[in-house]
Amino acid sequence: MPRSNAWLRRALVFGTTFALVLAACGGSTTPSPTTTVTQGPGDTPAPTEEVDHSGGTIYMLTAAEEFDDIDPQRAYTGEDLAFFGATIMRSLTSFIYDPDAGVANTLQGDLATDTGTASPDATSWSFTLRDGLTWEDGSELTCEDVKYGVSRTFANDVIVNGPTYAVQYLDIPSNPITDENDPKSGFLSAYYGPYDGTGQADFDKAVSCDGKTITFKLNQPVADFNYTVTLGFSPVPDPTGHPDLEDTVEQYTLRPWSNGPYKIDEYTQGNGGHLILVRNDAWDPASDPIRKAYPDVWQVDFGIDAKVMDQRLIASEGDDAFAIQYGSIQPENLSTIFTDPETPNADFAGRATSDFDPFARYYWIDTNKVSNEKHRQAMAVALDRDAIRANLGGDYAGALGDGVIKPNLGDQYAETGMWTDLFGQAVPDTGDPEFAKQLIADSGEPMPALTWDYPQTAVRDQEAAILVASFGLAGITVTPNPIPPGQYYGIVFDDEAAHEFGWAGWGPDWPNASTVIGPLFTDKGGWNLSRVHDEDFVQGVQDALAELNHAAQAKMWQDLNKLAMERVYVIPTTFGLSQTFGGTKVQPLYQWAPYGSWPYAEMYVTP
Amino acid sequence: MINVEEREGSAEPSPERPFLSIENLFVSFNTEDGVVRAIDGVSLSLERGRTLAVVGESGSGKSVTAQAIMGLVRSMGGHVSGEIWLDGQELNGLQPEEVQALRGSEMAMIFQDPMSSLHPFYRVGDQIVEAILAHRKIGKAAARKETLEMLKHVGIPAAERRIDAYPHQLSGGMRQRVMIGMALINSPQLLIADEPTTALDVTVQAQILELISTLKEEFGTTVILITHDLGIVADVADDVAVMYGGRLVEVGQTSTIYEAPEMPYTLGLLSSIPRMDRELPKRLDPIRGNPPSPINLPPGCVFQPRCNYSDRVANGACLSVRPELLPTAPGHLVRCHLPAEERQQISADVRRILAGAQR
Amino acid sequence: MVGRSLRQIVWARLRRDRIAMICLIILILYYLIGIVGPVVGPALGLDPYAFDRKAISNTGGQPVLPNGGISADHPFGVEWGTGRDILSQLLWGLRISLVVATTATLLTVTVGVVIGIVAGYLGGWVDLVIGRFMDLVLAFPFILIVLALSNVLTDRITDLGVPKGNPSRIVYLIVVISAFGWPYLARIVRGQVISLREREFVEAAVAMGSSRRRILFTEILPNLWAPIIVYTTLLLPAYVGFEAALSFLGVGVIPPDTTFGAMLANSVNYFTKVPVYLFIPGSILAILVVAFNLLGDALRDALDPRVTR
Amino acid sequence: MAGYIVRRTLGMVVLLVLLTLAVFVLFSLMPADPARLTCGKACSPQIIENNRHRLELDIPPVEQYQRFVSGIFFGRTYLADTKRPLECEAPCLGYSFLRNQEVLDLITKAAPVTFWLAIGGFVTWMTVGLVFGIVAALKRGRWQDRTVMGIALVGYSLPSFFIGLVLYFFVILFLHLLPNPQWKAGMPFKDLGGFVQTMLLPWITIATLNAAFYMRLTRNQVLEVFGEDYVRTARAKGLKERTVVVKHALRAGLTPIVTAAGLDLAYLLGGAIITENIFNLPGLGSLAIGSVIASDLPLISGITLIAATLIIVANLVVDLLYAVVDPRVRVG
Repeated sequence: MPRSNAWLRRALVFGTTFALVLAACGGSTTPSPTTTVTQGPGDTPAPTEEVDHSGGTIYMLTAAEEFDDIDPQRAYTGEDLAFFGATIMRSLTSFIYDPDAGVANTLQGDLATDTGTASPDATSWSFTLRDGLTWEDGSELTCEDVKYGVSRTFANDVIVNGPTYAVQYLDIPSNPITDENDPKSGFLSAYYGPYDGTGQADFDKAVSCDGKTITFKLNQPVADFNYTVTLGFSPVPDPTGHPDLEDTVEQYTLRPWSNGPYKIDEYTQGNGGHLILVRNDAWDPASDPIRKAYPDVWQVDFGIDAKVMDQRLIASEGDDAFAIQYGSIQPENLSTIFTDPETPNADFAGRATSDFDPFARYYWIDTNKVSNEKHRQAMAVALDRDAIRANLGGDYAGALGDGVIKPNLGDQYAETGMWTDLFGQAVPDTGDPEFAKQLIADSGEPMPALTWDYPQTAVRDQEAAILVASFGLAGITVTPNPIPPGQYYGIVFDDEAAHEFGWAGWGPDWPNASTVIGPLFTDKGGWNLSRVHDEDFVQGVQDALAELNHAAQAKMWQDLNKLAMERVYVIPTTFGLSQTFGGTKVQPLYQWAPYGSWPYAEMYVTP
Repeated sequence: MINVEEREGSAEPSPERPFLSIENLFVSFNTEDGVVRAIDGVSLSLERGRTLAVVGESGSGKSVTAQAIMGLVRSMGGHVSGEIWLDGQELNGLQPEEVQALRGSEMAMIFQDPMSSLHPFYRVGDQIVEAILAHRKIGKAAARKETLEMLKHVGIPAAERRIDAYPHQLSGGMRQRVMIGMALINSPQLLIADEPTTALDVTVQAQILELISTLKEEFGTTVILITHDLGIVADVADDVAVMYGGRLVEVGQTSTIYEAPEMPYTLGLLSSIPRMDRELPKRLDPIRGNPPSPINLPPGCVFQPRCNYSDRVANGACLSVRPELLPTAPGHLVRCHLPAEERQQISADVRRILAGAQR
Repeated sequence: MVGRSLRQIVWARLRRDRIAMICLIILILYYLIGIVGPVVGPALGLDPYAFDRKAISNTGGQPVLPNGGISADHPFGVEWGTGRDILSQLLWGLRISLVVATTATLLTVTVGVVIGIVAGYLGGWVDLVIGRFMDLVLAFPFILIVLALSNVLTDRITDLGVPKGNPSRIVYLIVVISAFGWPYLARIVRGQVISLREREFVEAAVAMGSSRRRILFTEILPNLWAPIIVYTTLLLPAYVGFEAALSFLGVGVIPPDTTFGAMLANSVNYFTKVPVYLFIPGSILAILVVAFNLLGDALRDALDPRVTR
Repeated sequence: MAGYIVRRTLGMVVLLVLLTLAVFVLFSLMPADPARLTCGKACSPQIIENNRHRLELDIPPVEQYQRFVSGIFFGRTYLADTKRPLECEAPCLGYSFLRNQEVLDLITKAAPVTFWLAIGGFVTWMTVGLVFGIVAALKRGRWQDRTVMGIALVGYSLPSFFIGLVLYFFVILFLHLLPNPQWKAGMPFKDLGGFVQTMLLPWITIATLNAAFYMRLTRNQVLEVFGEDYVRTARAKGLKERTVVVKHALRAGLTPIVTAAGLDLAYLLGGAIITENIFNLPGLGSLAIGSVIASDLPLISGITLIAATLIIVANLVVDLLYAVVDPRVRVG
């Protein structure tokens, strides 16, 4: 999932610091099994003590002006997926709520009774819906609704931004129209989605409903498809089944219909705006073993300056006592709230978390604009990663990264040796200007002048300064190009607008490197900021995806990760910790591993 | 400042005192550049019903003298000392309110620029009415009627319409007529006209002066006419007082000043009167240079730096000794070091040259 | 002749005004520092770009020493997170702020005066057109426009051959600030010209049949420069603050360079932690602006003969 | 007078037409391609084409402008040729495809906040400015004058964003004297107390600079008119000093300030942008910033149009007022 644009969005307005949350650190989390643990409804961990936590309002303070997307098929931002998944958008399967990353990364049935059944060759998956599933108007949530929801992903002319695994995996022919001048050629497959309707038959073949059981036919074996359905496969009321629950297409992202314990009461975007969720009376707890639904109301307050947010939560007065941070602590406040990167101060014990999140942070390098591999290596070598880490909070920012696969992906992670021997000699954390100069010399051509795109925040302005200085030592000239955070991805994905390299963050959509290597380095993946068009590499990814033996697959991901680093498709910066905190009267406050988010489904307010 | 005894002493009007008499008047302003002695010991008196012309270049202190009489100097932040007797009443010692009561009723003033002197926001009629109501308890209607009469009187055509006009809608001459009307509306004893014609076209100037003198006859007003232009004085004024550098330098009856001026400065003023019928001869140039800065006046005779004849005075007295204002003939006072005969000689020569130029 | 003597009087008055003199000296100092600082700075070991890892903590990135790391090497402390020298940043930042404010002021004044005179003196439809145009310019919520157009116009400026990055951005700032600033001065000048046009001496000159240009330059201009100078002294500090506001909104110079505005905006992050960050640039800016304003007042008093103390 | 009103009103209409044109031209050269921005990550040139069509960027600019203007008067329909046309009733300032709402709705929702912010600020700075300015002028050179001018200088010398931030951090976050500003729908009529608590600091922030400016302006104006000839005339008439000051001096002296005030309304949205962002008020300023950051062209131009129109109208009103007070203007 892309790092939330929303979190970055307000940065320009306030030009203030904004700490990034990064991927987890060397082996410090228990490896998460990607093998499916089938889990019954009962097995979810119950709250420790049996008091009733119901009631109250939990406030979420965010610097964002609005949510990127609330539409089930568009939402793709980690924190958003976690929040809406826990409140209004149930998915076929979802993750367990537990402070322990290993447990939390385990799958369980949600709308589905279990985590699904695969055909032996894993090219067909089926899920059976629970009883008593309803929409907020009380009408029944049917298999058709799930199917309709999935179908919307194919209408990529209007349903944008969301995950596209449905298009990638479902067994539907690719779009016959290839003539670039024909707008229709813009559709990702032969099925143009429910609004256009073209290719509906193909879709119906691929996704079929039999009573409460929905079956997906895939174009390739996908061992962990039941993880895939955790995002982008959530149901939307099928117009034929629910005439009064209209799919308003564009506007649907403002007011999606709920099938969870809450529903949208008010949504005002912008500074001073709110999203207010109130109880959805139609929701039947019996149909939902996962969501505790303690508070009566969730209120998200938009456009709150990050530094103000910190101060308010530190004070934790009035309603702020019931508030949680939708973002992360500013570096300058870390030492106030924590004694060291593991332990909060006494005053903040139990309400501040410093933990690993799923996100890798790196600089993508456009391999077309900087085509010379030696040049890219020189860039990697010249960078003073130590200074950058210090700027992000030093130890609080975690350790330095050596790839895009993080240790908390368990056996799929292996050291790439990027900083030890990958380029022929060890590279110090502070960078090695001389070595960089030598690499440039070896390249046989002069180093091009570079421009670094980044979503502007005060901290990243300082990062830019470090970048300029450390590259300067190696004789590489860099011009920083700050971009309003809200526009950042829109611009850097535009081949004309994007420059040589830039900032980015990425986390796996589920604990499998297939959701890292694929998206980042192949066009099909959709997050290919490095503009890698390498047939062999694509083939490698294909092979890895097709590999059903987990161990073998893991090894293949390791190698691809290493290859990518050797060619310096990206410069990994830090495998980081992320720190965030809440008011004195919200519990439980821990970082939920799957999305590096709060455990929304089991949070409550204390008197 | 006047001390108490003198004020008491001046309480009962002394019969022999003329209608207006100024006794060694001093006016000074504190500016960032130092103390400006605008008026330095002026004394003069004026009989009721006569017209005195105070002549001098700008900065000679003539306007300040007028404003001192009107009691306007204090509101401008100036310091006044000396005595001003108007109709047996000493003004300088009065409380601001008392002077205010006299202003516009006992004594009135006409200013140089009628445009800027009339308030741009109010109708001219209302501005005159305001002047009436400031001093007399009569109804608005009556006041307006009176105003209309006055406007007609000062020769404003279609007064019924003009009474509701705004200043900017009137011509310069009209405005000045309005000013005069406003000044005379409470039939004051003393009328001070400060350069009443300077801002007006030459054609209008004559009319305004004409108007002033006729009205003067009518109302029996005493007039002080302040001007820099000796030319307009002849037909209007009975007496002339020439000022220079905050002092009187020559005082006398109009005829005297014209026929037998003795102060070189007065001669200069006379010869610089523009006339249609003559070229100014090369041989005599009117006053050269600029008036002295009131902050640091030259020692000795204030006029000396510009005087053509100071070298004729023995042992350079002009440079060191301040000359006194001394009588040279009955009712004719002159402030000059030159011996009387010498002065009359020079005066005669100059007037011959002027007369010659006339032919 | 008149001009010189007036200038002498003004200068005499200014010299007698102690406050004005102090302000003048302060301002001269600011400009000297702005010009000389970055030149001699490196010789004194000042470098706004060099980051000093030793000066900042490894846990949290805060300066190791108290008060923002004030020390012998860093008299004003170091930047949180990078350890860059604040003093150096101020020196370099001051230069940029001054360049922007001063150039923008000059540009504004030139445009404003010329257009104001044209409108006021020619009058008629020219005045009408210019007047409406000024209304239009003034009607725009300029901060919004400045933000909205910053990227595209900066690129345009770069296309025009101005070096990429900060040079272009600085030019943009100057242009855009002046573009919205001139109408105010133009209005003032226009008013002055119109009132002057009515004055006797101009009428006289016209009567004497002197040419328009002559009247403009000999009669009107000399009487304009007093209000212009005063306005300028008020405009400059306003622009310093305005530039600060813009960089607070993110339309400023880009790293590694910085300005007062950027430093002020960031300093507020550390309000509770390192008040020094806020205090130093804040007071430096305040002094600058106050000095300008006081000098402006003094000048106005000195130029206005009517005013006496 | 009537002629004057007609003339100025016509002038205003012309101005408004020019305005729509200026706004359109200004933003048709905006950097980020809006079609690209709403495209998402899995983007292809074709999708951009589709979006360009949705946003009606695929028609010639002249026609775009026509639709833009006619939309304002007669409303317009987006995507008329698709299955899901979007109706936008008149006055239609456009449709924000990023927020999926009509621009006008967004603006009307935000307007009250800015309105109350502006009114409060305006009243604050005018009263403070005029009162203190007059006092300073009448007490020229005395301690009252010095104090007032001193205050004015301080207010003058710091950028408003700085004052605002410091106020917020110090008064609210540090001393906890006021609760966090939070605008609720229905303010101020609902929850007047909360309204005042929320707006107090914003008002101060937005008023400080102008208050300082108006203190000085007023002071100088008043001193100016005291030197005028007609004030001397008023004295010569023998009017009471009070009458002279109030009726003759002040009325003339303060009139130009009214005009200046009208002009400064122009700056208000600018000030509001900063203030609203600092205090997190959901007003036009915040909306504007948001629209800029997202380069939501329809929204930006909508806001600009509204803001500019308000200012132009305000200017007209002020000029007419001025004409009522100062007869000289009517002819000019």
